[in-house]
Amino acid sequence: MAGFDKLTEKLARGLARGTSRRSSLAWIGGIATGAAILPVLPVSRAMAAPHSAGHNRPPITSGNPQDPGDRSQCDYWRYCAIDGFLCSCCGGTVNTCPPGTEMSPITWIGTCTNPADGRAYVISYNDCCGVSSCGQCLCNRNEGDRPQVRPQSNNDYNWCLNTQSSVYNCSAAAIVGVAVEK
Amino acid sequence: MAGFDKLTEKLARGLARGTSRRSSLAWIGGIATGAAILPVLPVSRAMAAPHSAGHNRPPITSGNPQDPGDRSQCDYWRYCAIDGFLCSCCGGTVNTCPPGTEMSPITWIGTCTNPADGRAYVISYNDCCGVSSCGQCLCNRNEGDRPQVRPQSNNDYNWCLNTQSSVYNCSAAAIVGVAVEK
Amino acid sequence: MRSATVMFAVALSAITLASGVKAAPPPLPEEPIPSEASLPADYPQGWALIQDFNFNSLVDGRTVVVDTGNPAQPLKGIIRTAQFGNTLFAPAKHEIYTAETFFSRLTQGERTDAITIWDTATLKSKGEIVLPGGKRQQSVTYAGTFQFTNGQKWVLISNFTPAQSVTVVDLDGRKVLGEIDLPGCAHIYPTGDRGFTTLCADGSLTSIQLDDKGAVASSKTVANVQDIDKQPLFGDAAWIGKTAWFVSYHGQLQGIDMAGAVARPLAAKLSVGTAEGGAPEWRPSGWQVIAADAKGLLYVLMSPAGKEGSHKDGGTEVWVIDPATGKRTQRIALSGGATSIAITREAAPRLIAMRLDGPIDIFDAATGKPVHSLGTTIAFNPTVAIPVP
Amino acid sequence: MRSATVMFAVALSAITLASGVKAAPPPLPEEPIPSEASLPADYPQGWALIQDFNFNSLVDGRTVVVDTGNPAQPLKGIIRTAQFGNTLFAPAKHEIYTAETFFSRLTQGERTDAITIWDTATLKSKGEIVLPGGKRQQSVTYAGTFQFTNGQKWVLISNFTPAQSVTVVDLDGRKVLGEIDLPGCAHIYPTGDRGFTTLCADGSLTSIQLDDKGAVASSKTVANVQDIDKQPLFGDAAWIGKTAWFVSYHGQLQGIDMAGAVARPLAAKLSVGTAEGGAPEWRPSGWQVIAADAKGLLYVLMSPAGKEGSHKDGGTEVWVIDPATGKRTQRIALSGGATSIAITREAAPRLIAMRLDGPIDIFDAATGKPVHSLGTTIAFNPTVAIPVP
Repeated sequence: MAGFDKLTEKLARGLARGTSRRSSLAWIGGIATGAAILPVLPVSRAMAAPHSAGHNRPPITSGNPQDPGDRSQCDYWRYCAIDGFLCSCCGGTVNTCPPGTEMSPITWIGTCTNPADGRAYVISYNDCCGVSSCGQCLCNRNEGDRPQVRPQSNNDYNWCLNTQSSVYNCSAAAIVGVAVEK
Repeated sequence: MAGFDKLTEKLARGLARGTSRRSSLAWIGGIATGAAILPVLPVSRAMAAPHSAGHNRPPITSGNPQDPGDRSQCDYWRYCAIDGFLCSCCGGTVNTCPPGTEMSPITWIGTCTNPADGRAYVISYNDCCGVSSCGQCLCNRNEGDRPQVRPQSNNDYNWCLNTQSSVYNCSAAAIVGVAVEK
Repeated sequence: MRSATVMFAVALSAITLASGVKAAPPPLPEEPIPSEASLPADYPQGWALIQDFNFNSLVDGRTVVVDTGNPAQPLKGIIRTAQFGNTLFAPAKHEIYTAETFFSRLTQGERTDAITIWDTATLKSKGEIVLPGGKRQQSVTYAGTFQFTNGQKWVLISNFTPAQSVTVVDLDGRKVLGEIDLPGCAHIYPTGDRGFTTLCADGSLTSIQLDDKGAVASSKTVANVQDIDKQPLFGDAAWIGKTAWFVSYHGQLQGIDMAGAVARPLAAKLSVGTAEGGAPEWRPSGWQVIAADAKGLLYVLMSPAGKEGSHKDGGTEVWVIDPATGKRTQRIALSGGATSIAITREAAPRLIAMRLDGPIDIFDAATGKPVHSLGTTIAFNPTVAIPVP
Repeated sequence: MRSATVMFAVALSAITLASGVKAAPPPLPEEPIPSEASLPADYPQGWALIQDFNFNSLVDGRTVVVDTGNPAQPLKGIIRTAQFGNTLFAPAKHEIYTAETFFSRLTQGERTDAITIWDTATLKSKGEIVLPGGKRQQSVTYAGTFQFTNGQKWVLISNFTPAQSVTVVDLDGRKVLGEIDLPGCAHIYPTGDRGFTTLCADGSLTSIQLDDKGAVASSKTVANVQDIDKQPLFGDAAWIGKTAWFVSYHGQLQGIDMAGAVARPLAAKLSVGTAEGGAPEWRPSGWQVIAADAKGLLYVLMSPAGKEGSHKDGGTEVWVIDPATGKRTQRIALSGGATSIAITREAAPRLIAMRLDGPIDIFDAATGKPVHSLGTTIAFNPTVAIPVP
C-alpha cells in the first residue's frame, strides 16, 4: 500500500502544481463556465450562527481588486467547494494553515469562478491537521462536489491524510491554476 | 494518601446518608432559612440558549405536589447549588445517572428550600462520569457555594473522583435529608 | 499544616440533619445514591440511534439513543463515537458497535483505531477490537463505511489513506480477519450471504463474496450503474428488503437487488417526479436524503432551490414514492427544514427530520402531519439515524 | 477490481490547467502549498492567552492565542488544553505550558496527566512531563491550581482526590521533584524566591518555602486571613508587583504581600465601595472578577443583583479602585456583560471583558469607552485570560 500511497500523493501534488494533462470531461465544463457564486445556504448559515450572533466580523480582504470578497464569509468566491472551518478565521489565512497545525499534502479540488476576472480557477482545499476543530466560520459549499467514489471531487472526507495526526482543524483554499474548458 | 482518601469518602458518604452530627454554623442558617428560589441567571441562560432556541421542552415533573417544578429547568428548587448539565435532560433523572455513566461517590452539598413545604433540604449533587459532556440543560446556581478551600460547598470541582474515569457527563441532585437551623 | 480532617469538619459542622421538622406533611424521603439508570435491552420501535458528528469537537463524536416519541426526555443515553466515528446496531445481540479513532494525547501522539462493543441495556463497553494500520476512513458520517455481513457475525470497515480497502472483522471472535484492496471504489453495501458491493469511480459496481476466512471468494463487476458526471447517486441508500434504493442528484431512483452473490441493478426507470415552485428546480438535497418504511415506500428529502452544488444544503419537503408503481403518493412539508431523514418501524411510522445544526422534528409518516419537535435536546450535529428495526 | 490509478485518473482527466486565458489582466498567481503560519516568538502586549473551557466537550479544552486589537482576525492559534486544563505563560523562555488529563480511549481507559511544553512561535509541542498518580485537580479554570515558582524554573500543580496536595515539577529538568501534602488547603500563590502560599479551610493561609530539591524547607501558618462564612475571598487574585489582591463576595479588598518567605496580609481595610441601583445590592460577581493594570489600579467586575449565591453570575460594570488611596476612580459600563475580566499591559491598557458563553468585548481601560467587540470569534467558553506581561 505504501507504493500506492506515494503514487496518489504524487498525483495529488502534481495536480496541485498545475502540471496535469490537458483534457477535460463534460462535468467540469458545466461547473467552470457560467457558474454564479452560490449564496450562503440556509443550513450552513444556521450552523454558523451560534458563533457570530450579535457581532459583525470586519471583512478579511486581499487588498487586490482582482481577488474580491470577504475571506471570513462562505460566499467568498474561492470557497465554492469547501467544507469545514475557514482557516482565515482560525489563525491562518485563506491559503495558510494556522500555527501549530500541519497542512495535509493530499487534497480535494474545486473549480471556482472569480467574479473579478471571470476566470475559473482550480482551487486546492487543504485541510490543516493536528489541532482540534477550530469552531469558527463553518462553511459547506458543493459546486462540482461528487460522491466519495471520486475522492478528488469530494469534500466529505477528512483529508488529514499522511499528516502526523488526522485530527481536523480547518480548511485552506489555494489557487493552483486556471481551468480551461476545451 | 490512601488512608485519607478513605476517611474523606467515609465522611462524604456519612453526610450524604444523613448521619452527621447535630450542630450548625451561622452561614448555613442564612441559606437554609428564608432563601427564595433564585431566578435563572442571565449568563446561565445565555449559555443554555443555543440548545433550546425555538423549542419548549415539555416539563419534567415529579407528579408529587410536595416536590413541585420542572426538573429540566435551572430554577427547579433542588438545583440551588448545581453546576453542570442536568441529568434529567441527559438520559438520567433528577437523582439518577444516565445509562453508561458511573455516579461519583463523593459529592458537594447544597441546602435548598422546597417552596411546597418550606423546608430546607440537604441536596447531594453527584456527578455522573465516564461519558463526555451531555451538552443539555446547563445550569449554574450558587446558593451557599463557597470557595474551593471548602470543597463540600464548592461546585467548581469536577467531582468525578474515585470513579473509573474522571470524564464529566452531568450532575444529579438527590435529597439526603432535611437541614435544621438550631 | 492542618490536620486531615479540617476541611470536612467545617462542612460537617455546618449542617444539621433531622428526619422531620414541621407538623405536616412529612418531609420528602431521602433518595438512594449512588443510582444509575439502565435501558431496556430491547429498544422499542419508536427509538433510534442518532449519530452526533459534533463538528466543534470532532474528536468527541457521539451516538445518542433517542426516544422519538418523548419530547420531554428524548435523550436516553450517549455512547462515545470518537473522531468521525460510525455506528452499527445489532438488536438481536443486544449490542451496538462503534468504529472510532483515538490519539494518545487527544489530538496528537499514537493513533488507535478500534471497534467498541456496547451493551444496549447498560451502554457500557463490553470490549474492543483494535484495527490495524491507522487507516480507518474518516468522513462525514456515511452508513456505507461500516457495515455488517455474514449474518451480523462480521463487520466490514472502509479504509482510506487515500488508498482504498476494506477490513474484515469477526465480531463474535473479536478479531480482524483480513483486508481487501479496493482501489477506485468506495462504500460497502451488504450483498448475498457473506459479501458486499462497492461503487467504483468509473460508474460501475463490484460485488465480492468472501470465504469463511474473510478472503475474496469471488468478485464480479457490473458496468454503467451510474453516470457520476451527470446523474451521480447519493452514497447512502434506503433498504427495502434486500434491495438498496439510491437516488441521484437530479432525482432518479435506482434500485439494486443485493440478495444474490452479485448486485443486480433493477431495470425500472423511476424518478421522484417534479413540481412547481422550484427555483431553479426541485432536487434531492441533504445528507441522509432517502429512507424507506416497512411497507416499502421511499421517502426523499427535496429542496426547491436545486442546482449544481445544492445537493447537501438540505430540504423543505419529503416526497413519498411507491417504487412498486413508480408513483409519488405524498408531499410532506417540513416546517423547520432538514438535512437528513429516517422512518421509524412503528405500526404508525414516523418521519425523523434532522438538521445538521441540531433541531429534530417528528412527523406522522402516513399523514405528513407534525407530531412534535424535539428541538435541540439531542445532539449538536445529527448526521444519520438508525431507527430500531 | 480496478487498477490502482483509476480513481485519480478520472479526476486528472477532468481538469485542464493553463497559465493564462483572457487578454488582461493576467490571472491570479498560483499559491504555494503546503503553507503553515507561525507567530512571533515574542507576542505583542495587546495579545493574551484565553482559556476555552469548552463545556460541551470538556475533554477537548483549549487555550487560544488572541490579538485583542484585531477584530477581523483575533484568533491567532489554538493550543490543546485537554480536560479541565490549565495554562501558564513564560514569555522569556518563549514557552507556554499546559496541565492536562488524557484517557487512552477519550473518555475511558488509562488516565495520563501531563504538562505539555509549547513553543510560542510554532504552537507545537516541544515535549511533555508526565505527572504521577492521576490526581491532578480538575476544576473550572483557576489560575491558582497551576503556578510558577523558583523564577519560572519550576511549576506547582494542585492535586485533588479529594485529598489535597501539590506536585513540584522542574520544567528545565523535565522531571517531577516531589509532592507536598496540603490537607484542608487549596490553590497556589507564588511566594518568596522558591515557595508558595495556600489558603486553608479555617480561614488561615500557609506559606511554604522549598529547598533546592523541591521538598518543604519551611512552613508557616497565618490565622484569620479570611472569614469563609461571611466574607469569603474569590479564589483568583490580581497581582500588583508581589502583592496579591483578593476581593470578597461582598466587595472587601485584601492585599497579601507575597514577596517574603511568609505571606503578609496588608492591614489596610479597603472596599470596592457602594452605589445606587443595586437590587438588592452591588457585589463582585463572575469568574475572574479582579484584575490589575501596570500602574497598580484594581478592576473589579460588579453586579447590581448581588445577593447570596450571585457571586458567579457575572457583572455589568467594572469598578476601578486605586489601592494606594482606597478610592474608587472609575465605573466602566459593560454593554454586553461579562463573567471574567483582564487588563492588557499596553501603553494604553485595554480591558478584556469575557462572557462564559462566548462573546468578548474590548474597552479602553483608562476612559472606559468601548473599543470594539470580538464577538464569539475566539472561544466557546472563555474562563480566564493571561495578558502578555
